[in-house]
Amino acid sequence: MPQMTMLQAINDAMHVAMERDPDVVMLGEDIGKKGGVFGATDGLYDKFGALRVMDTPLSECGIIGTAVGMALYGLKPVPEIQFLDFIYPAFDQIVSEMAKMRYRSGGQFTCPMVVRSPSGGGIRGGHYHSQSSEAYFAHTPGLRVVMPSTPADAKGMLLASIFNEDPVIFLEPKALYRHGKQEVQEGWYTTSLDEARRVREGDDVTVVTWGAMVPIVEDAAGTAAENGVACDVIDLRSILPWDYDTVLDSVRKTGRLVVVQEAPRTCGFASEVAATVAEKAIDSLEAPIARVTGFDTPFPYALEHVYKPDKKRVLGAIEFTARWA
Amino acid sequence: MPQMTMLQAINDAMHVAMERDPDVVMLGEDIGKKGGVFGATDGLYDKFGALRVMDTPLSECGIIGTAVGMALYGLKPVPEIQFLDFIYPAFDQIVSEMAKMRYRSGGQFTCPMVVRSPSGGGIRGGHYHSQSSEAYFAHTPGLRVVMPSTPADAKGMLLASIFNEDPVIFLEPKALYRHGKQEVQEGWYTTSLDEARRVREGDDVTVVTWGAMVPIVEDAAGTAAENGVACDVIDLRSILPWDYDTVLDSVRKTGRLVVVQEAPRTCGFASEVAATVAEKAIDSLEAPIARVTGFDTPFPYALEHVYKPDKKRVLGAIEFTARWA
Amino acid sequence: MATGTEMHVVMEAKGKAKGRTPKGLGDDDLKALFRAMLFTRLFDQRGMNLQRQGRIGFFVPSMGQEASQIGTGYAMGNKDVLYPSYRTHSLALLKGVPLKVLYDQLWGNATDLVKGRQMPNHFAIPSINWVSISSPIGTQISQAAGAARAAQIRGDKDVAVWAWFGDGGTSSNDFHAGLNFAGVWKAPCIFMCENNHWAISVPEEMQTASVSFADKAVAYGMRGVRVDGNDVLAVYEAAREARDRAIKGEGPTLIETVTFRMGPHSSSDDPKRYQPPELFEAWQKRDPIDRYREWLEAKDLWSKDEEEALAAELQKEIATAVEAAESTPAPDVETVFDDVYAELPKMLIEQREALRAQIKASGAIEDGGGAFPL
Amino acid sequence: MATGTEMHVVMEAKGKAKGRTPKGLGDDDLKALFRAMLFTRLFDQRGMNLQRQGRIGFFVPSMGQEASQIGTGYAMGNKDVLYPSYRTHSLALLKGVPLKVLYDQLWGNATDLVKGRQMPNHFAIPSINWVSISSPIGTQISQAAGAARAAQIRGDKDVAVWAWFGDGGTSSNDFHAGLNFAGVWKAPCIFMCENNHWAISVPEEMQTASVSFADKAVAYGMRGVRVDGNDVLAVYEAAREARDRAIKGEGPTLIETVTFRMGPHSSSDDPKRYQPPELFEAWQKRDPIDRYREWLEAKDLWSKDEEEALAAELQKEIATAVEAAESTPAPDVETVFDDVYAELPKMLIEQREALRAQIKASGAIEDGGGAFPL
Ligand SMILES: Cc1ncc(C[n+]2csc(CCOP(=O)(O)OP(=O)(O)O)c2C)c(N)n1
Ligand SMILES: Cc1ncc(C[n+]2csc(CCOP(=O)(O)OP(=O)(O)O)c2C)c(N)n1
Ligand SMILES: [Mg+2]
Ligand SMILES: [Mg+2]
Repeated sequence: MPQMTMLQAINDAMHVAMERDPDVVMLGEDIGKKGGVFGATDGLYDKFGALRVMDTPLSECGIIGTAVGMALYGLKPVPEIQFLDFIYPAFDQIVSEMAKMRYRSGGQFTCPMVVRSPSGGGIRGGHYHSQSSEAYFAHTPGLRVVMPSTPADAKGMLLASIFNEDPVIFLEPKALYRHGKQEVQEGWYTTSLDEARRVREGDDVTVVTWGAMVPIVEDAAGTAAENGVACDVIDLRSILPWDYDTVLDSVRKTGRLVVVQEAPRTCGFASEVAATVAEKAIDSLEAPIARVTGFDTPFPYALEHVYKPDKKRVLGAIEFTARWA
Repeated sequence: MPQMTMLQAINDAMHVAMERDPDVVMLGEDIGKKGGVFGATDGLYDKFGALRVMDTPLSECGIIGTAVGMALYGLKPVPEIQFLDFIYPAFDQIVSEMAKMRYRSGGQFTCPMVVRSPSGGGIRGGHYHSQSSEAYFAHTPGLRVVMPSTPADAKGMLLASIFNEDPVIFLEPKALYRHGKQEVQEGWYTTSLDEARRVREGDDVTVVTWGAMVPIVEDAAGTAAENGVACDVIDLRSILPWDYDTVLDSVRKTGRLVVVQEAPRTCGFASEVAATVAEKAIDSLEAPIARVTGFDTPFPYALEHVYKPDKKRVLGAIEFTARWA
Repeated sequence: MATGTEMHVVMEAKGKAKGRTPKGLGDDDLKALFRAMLFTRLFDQRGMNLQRQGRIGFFVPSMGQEASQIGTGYAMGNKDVLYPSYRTHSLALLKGVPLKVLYDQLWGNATDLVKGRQMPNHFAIPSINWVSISSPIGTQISQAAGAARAAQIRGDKDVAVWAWFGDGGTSSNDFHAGLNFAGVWKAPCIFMCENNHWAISVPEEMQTASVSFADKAVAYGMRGVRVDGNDVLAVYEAAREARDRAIKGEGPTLIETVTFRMGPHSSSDDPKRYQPPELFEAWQKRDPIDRYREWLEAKDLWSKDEEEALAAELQKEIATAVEAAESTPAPDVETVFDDVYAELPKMLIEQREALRAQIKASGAIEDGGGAFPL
Repeated sequence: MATGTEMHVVMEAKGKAKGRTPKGLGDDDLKALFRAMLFTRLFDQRGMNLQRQGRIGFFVPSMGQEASQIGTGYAMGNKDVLYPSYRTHSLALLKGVPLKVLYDQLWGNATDLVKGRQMPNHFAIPSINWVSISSPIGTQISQAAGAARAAQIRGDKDVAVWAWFGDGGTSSNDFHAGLNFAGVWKAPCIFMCENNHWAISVPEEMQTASVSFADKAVAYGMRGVRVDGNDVLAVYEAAREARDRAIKGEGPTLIETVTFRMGPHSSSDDPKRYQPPELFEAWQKRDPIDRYREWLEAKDLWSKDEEEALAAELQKEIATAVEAAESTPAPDVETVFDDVYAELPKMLIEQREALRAQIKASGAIEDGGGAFPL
C-alpha cells in the first residue's frame, strides 16, 4: 500500500470519486488550475475539466447555494470552502437549506453533498485561518459533521461522505495535512461515519477528542502511561450524529473522563460529550469531567501556541483526573 | 407602576433609550411605519423620524453590516432581525466582525450595539419562524447573549444592553411577548446582564432554564411542589457570559439538576450548563443531570406542540431526577 | 423586446382592449390563461377566508399578480424546473396539481406531501419539478442557478430553470450570488422578479436606488427585461423569449414584472398602516383579470356566461378539496422524527422512545395553540 | 468623467509622457505622489524579503497597484474614514504613519497596536481613521456604508467614507448589501474597487460576466467610474470628483481602477500555476511608477539623482523601523485574554488563572511553529 499524507489521501479520494461517478462535481475558489490553496484538488482540473472542477466567483454563499441546486438536480457536488473561517457567508444556505431540505419537504427533496473545508489552527493563520467551528454545525439537525484525524480515515470517510445520502460537513484538520504519512489503501473503500475509533486502550482515564487534537492527545497519553496512567483514547471521527455508546462504554470502564477540543470552551462539542456522560453514566463517574479546550477568545496570531491546547495542558488534565479521589 | 406585557416593556425601553441618547438609532425591515411585525417598534418612527428609525432593504447582511459601521462611527445602533431564523445571512458580520472587532483591533475599535430578535416557538410559525439559536451565539466569544423572561427584565436588560460596551444579541422569546402583564417601572432603569434570577426557592432539585421555557418550568415546579418536590428554579437571563456560580451554589444545595431548553438537544446551551456542573460540582451530584430539550430535528409546523418541551415533559424530568437514588 | 428601463407591453391599458395576439397562442391557450388566472383569484379568496375563519393558520395571497405568474408559467417547458416563492401557487393550479395536494399542505395534515412540516404555502411538488419552498427570502435564487448549471453539466438540452422572487428578494445575498454565478456560467436560468411594489411594508424606492429591477441585470452581464406584469400576454412573450434564449445557450435573463400586491402581505398583515389608499385604488383599475377579460371579450373569446359557469365549476372543485383536506387527521406524532436523515440515527430513536414512554405515562400532548405572528 | 465602461485616463501611455496636470495639484503634490508610490514599492519589496527570510510569517504585496491606491489616498479629506483592505498599506505610508507602527504589526509584537492578534497586513490605526482590517473578503463594504450613514445622521458635513476591495470582493454578500444600502441612503461613501485582474488564481472573466466592474453601479442607482488604475493622476481626479459629490450630498460612487497585481497574491502564492507569463510582461510595461516617473521627468519635476537620494532615505527609515520592530519582544502570554469584552468576565479570569498555574507547574509554553498556509 502507498504511503500518503492526509492531503494526498484526500486528493486521492476525490480522484477515485470523480472516476467512479460522473455526477461528482467540485466547485470552489482556486480549486482549478491552482489546485486549491493547500493543493487538495491538485490534478483534478486537468483530468476532469472545467465543467466538473469549477473555479467560482468569490462567494461562499454562491458556492453552497449553487451546490444545493446541483444536488437537488441529481448531481453529487463537493464544494470546497477555502478556510472554514470563510463559511459564514454561506451559513444560511447550510443551516436553513441544505440541513433542512429533506425534513421540510417531507423527504421528497434531498441534498446529498459534501462541504469540504480545512479547519483549525496550526499554520499561524490568526483569527481567520484557524477557527474550529464544528459546534455550530453540531447543533444543526440534518447535517452530518465529520472530521478525520488520519490519512486512511480521511480517504475512507470522504468517499463514504460523497456516496452517502445526507449532507456532510467534512472538516479537514489542516494541522494534520502534512503531519506524517500512513499506508492508505488504493482505489475504492469507505470508512464508517457512525463509529468512533479507539486510538489507545487503557483502564484509568477515558480521553475523548477529534481532529487535530488526536496526535496531541496520543502524545500526552503516551507520557501518562510512562507515569502509570493508562488512557483509553477515543477519536470521535463523527461529531454529528456521534457514537456516544463507545464513549459511555469506556467511561463505565474507567470512571474518569477528559474531553479535548481545540475550539473555544463555552458551548463547544466537548460540552455535549460531558453532558451526555453526566446524563447517561453518572454512576460510573469517579472524578469531575475535565474539558481541555481553546480559550473563550477569538483565535490569536502571535499567541496561537498559548491558545491551542498542547501536550502539557492535556497531560495536566489527565493527571488531575487520574489523581482525583 | 404601569402594567405591561413584555412587548410593551420592550417598546417602552426603546422609547426611553432614544430619548436619552441621540446616538441610539434603529434599523431593520418593517420597523418604521408598520412598527415591526410584532409591533415592538410601534410609535418610534413617528416620534424620532426616518433618520433614526430606518426601514431597510431586505438584507440582514446589510442591516448588521451597516450597523457595525454605525457603531464604529460612534452611534449606538439597535438593529432588529425580524425573526431569529433570518439572522443567518448576517452570521458572518456577527461572528467575524461584530464579535471580534475589539479583540482583533487590540481594543482600539469596538462595536457597542444590540441585535434584537424574536426567538423561539409559540406562534405556529413552523421551521423558519420558531428556532432558538442561542447556542450558535453562545459559542462565539466577544458576544453577549441575553434573553429575558419577564416584562420588567426585558426592559431593564434592553436598556442595560444598549448602554453597555459589548455587542449584545438580545433574544426576545416571542411566546412571552403577550404572555401576561407585570408591573414595570417607568423611565430609566437597568437590570444586570451578569446575574441569573432565582425564580423559586427549593432544596430538592435545581432547574435551570431561560426564555420562553421559564413559565413552563414554573408551572411544572408548582405541580412538583404539590407532589412534595421543592425545586430551585433559576432563570439564567444571560447565556454568555453566564452566571454559573448561582447554578453551582444551587446544585451544591440540591444535588440534582434538570436543565430545560427549547432548542434542539445536541450541543445546545443546556449541554454547557451540564458540562460546567459535571466539571465543578460533580461531588455534589446525587443523580444524573437531566436535559429537557427540543428534539434533534428542525422545528416542525403541525407538530410544534410535540416538539417543544411542555409542562409534562419538564415535570417528568423533575420527578425522575428527584426520585433517583 | 424592451430591456432595462423600458416597459414591454402587449395589451393596451384597460378600457382600450387593443393589442395583437402573441405568436404561438391559439384560442384555447388564450382561454387557458384566463382560466388559471381566475382559478388563482378564487383560490386566494378562499385561502384568506379559511384563515379568517381560523380553519388554517396562515395564508399568503397573490391577488393582483395573476398575470405576472400565469404568463410566465405558460411559457415553461415540461422538463423545466421551478424554484417558486411562497406567493406563486398559481403555477401549481396552472399545471393541474390536484387541489387536495395544495389544501393538504395548507392544513399540514397526515396526507400533506411535506408531512405538516412547514407553514401554509410552502409546497414541495416533485411531480411538476416544483422544488421545496422555504421562508428565508432569496435562498432559491442561487439554488436555481446551480440547478441550471447542473443541467448544463448533464447536457440536458431542453431544460430551463425558473426562480421566482419579489422586489425585496433582489436585496438578498442569494440574488447577488445566484445571478453572478449564472451570468459567468451562461446557465439556462430565468430569474423572475415580481415587482409588486412592496416587501411587506417597505416600498420599492426604499429597497433600491436602481432605476428599475430589470436594470440590475447589467451587473451580471445578462439580459434584463422589464414587462408590464398586469399584461398576461406581455409577460408570456417575455418569458417565452427568455426561455428560448436559455435553451439555445444564450444565457440567463432577469425579468422584472411590474405589478401590484392587491392584498395584504399575508394573512397577518394590515397594509393600512403603511400604504396610501390612492395607490391601491390606482392599481385596482389595472386589475390583471379585468384587463385580460376585456381583451378576450373584445376578441369575442369570452363571455359573462362562460365565466359564471367556469367560476361555479372551480368553486365546486375547491369546496370538495377543502372538505377532504380539513377532514384528514393531523400527522402521527412520531413522524416528527422522520426525514431528518436518510436513516433514523440512534439519538433520534432514543428521543422517539422517550416521547412514546411519556405519552404512555401521562397521556397525549396538548396542542399549545399560537397564532401567526400574534 | 467617463462612467460605466469607458476608461478615464490623464497621462498618456508610457513612452509618450503627455497629459495635463489635474486641477488643484501643485509641484509639491506631484512629488508627494511619487514619493508615496516609491515608498510603497520599497516597503513591499522589503516585506516580501522579510517573509522569505522567515523573519515575518506572511506578507501581502501591492506591487503594481501603487497608482491606484496613492491616487485615491491623496484625494481623501482629513476627517474621512478609511475601510481599507489587506493590500492597501500604501495609504498608511502616504498618511505618514510611523513605519514602526506597521512593522510592529507585521511582527505581531508587544508594541503592535493590535497586540499581535492578527496576521500581518491586518492593521488598525485609529489616528488616521483607519478601521481594523479583517480577512473575510467584503465585510468592510457594508460597514463603510453604515459609517457613511452615521455621518449623515450626525450631520458631519465634511466626512466621506472610503471602502477598498478587489475585483473578487465585488462577488461578496457585503458588496451587494453595502452598495444597495448606500444607494438608497445616498450616503457619502466611495467604493474603491481595485481590479487587479485576479482573485488569487481566479481571473476577472470568471468573477463576473458584467462588462466592467464599474458597471455594477447601475444596479444600485449610483455613479460608476472606470479609471486607468496605473495612471495616478487619473485615479486622483476620479477619486476627487467622487469625494466632492459625496460631500455635496450627491450620493455614493463606485470607482473601478483597472490595474494589475504584479506580484503573487501573497507570500504563500505562486502565480506560475495559473498566470500566463505574457500577461505579466504586458503589464510590466505599464508599471505605474515607471509611467509616472517618465511623466514627471518630462515636466522637469524629477531626476535620477533625486530618486536615488529619496530611495536611500526611505531604505534607511525602513531599516531602522525593521530593526526596532524585530527586537521588540512578543506580547505577554496573558494578553491573550484581554479585549474579548470591555471587562474580563469570570470565565476568562478562571481560564487565565488556569494558564498561570500551568505555566508555574510545567514551564513556558512552546511555540508550535507552523507556516502559512503550509
Ligand atoms: C431572510 C428573510 N428576511 C426576512 C423575512 C421576512 N419576510 C417575509 S416576506 C418579506 C418581504 C418579501 O418581499 P418581496 O421579496 O418583495 O416579496 P413579496 O412578499 O412582495 O412577494 C419579509 C421581509 C424572510 N422571510 N426572510
Ligand atoms: C470570504 C472569504 N473567502 C475567501 C477568502 C480567501 N481569499 C483571500 S484573498 C482572496 C482573493 C481576493 O481577491 P480580490 O478581492 O480581487 O482582492 P485582491 O487580493 O486581488 O486584492 C481570497 C479568495 C477570504 N479571505 N474571505
Ligand atoms: Mg414585493
Ligand atoms: Mg483582485
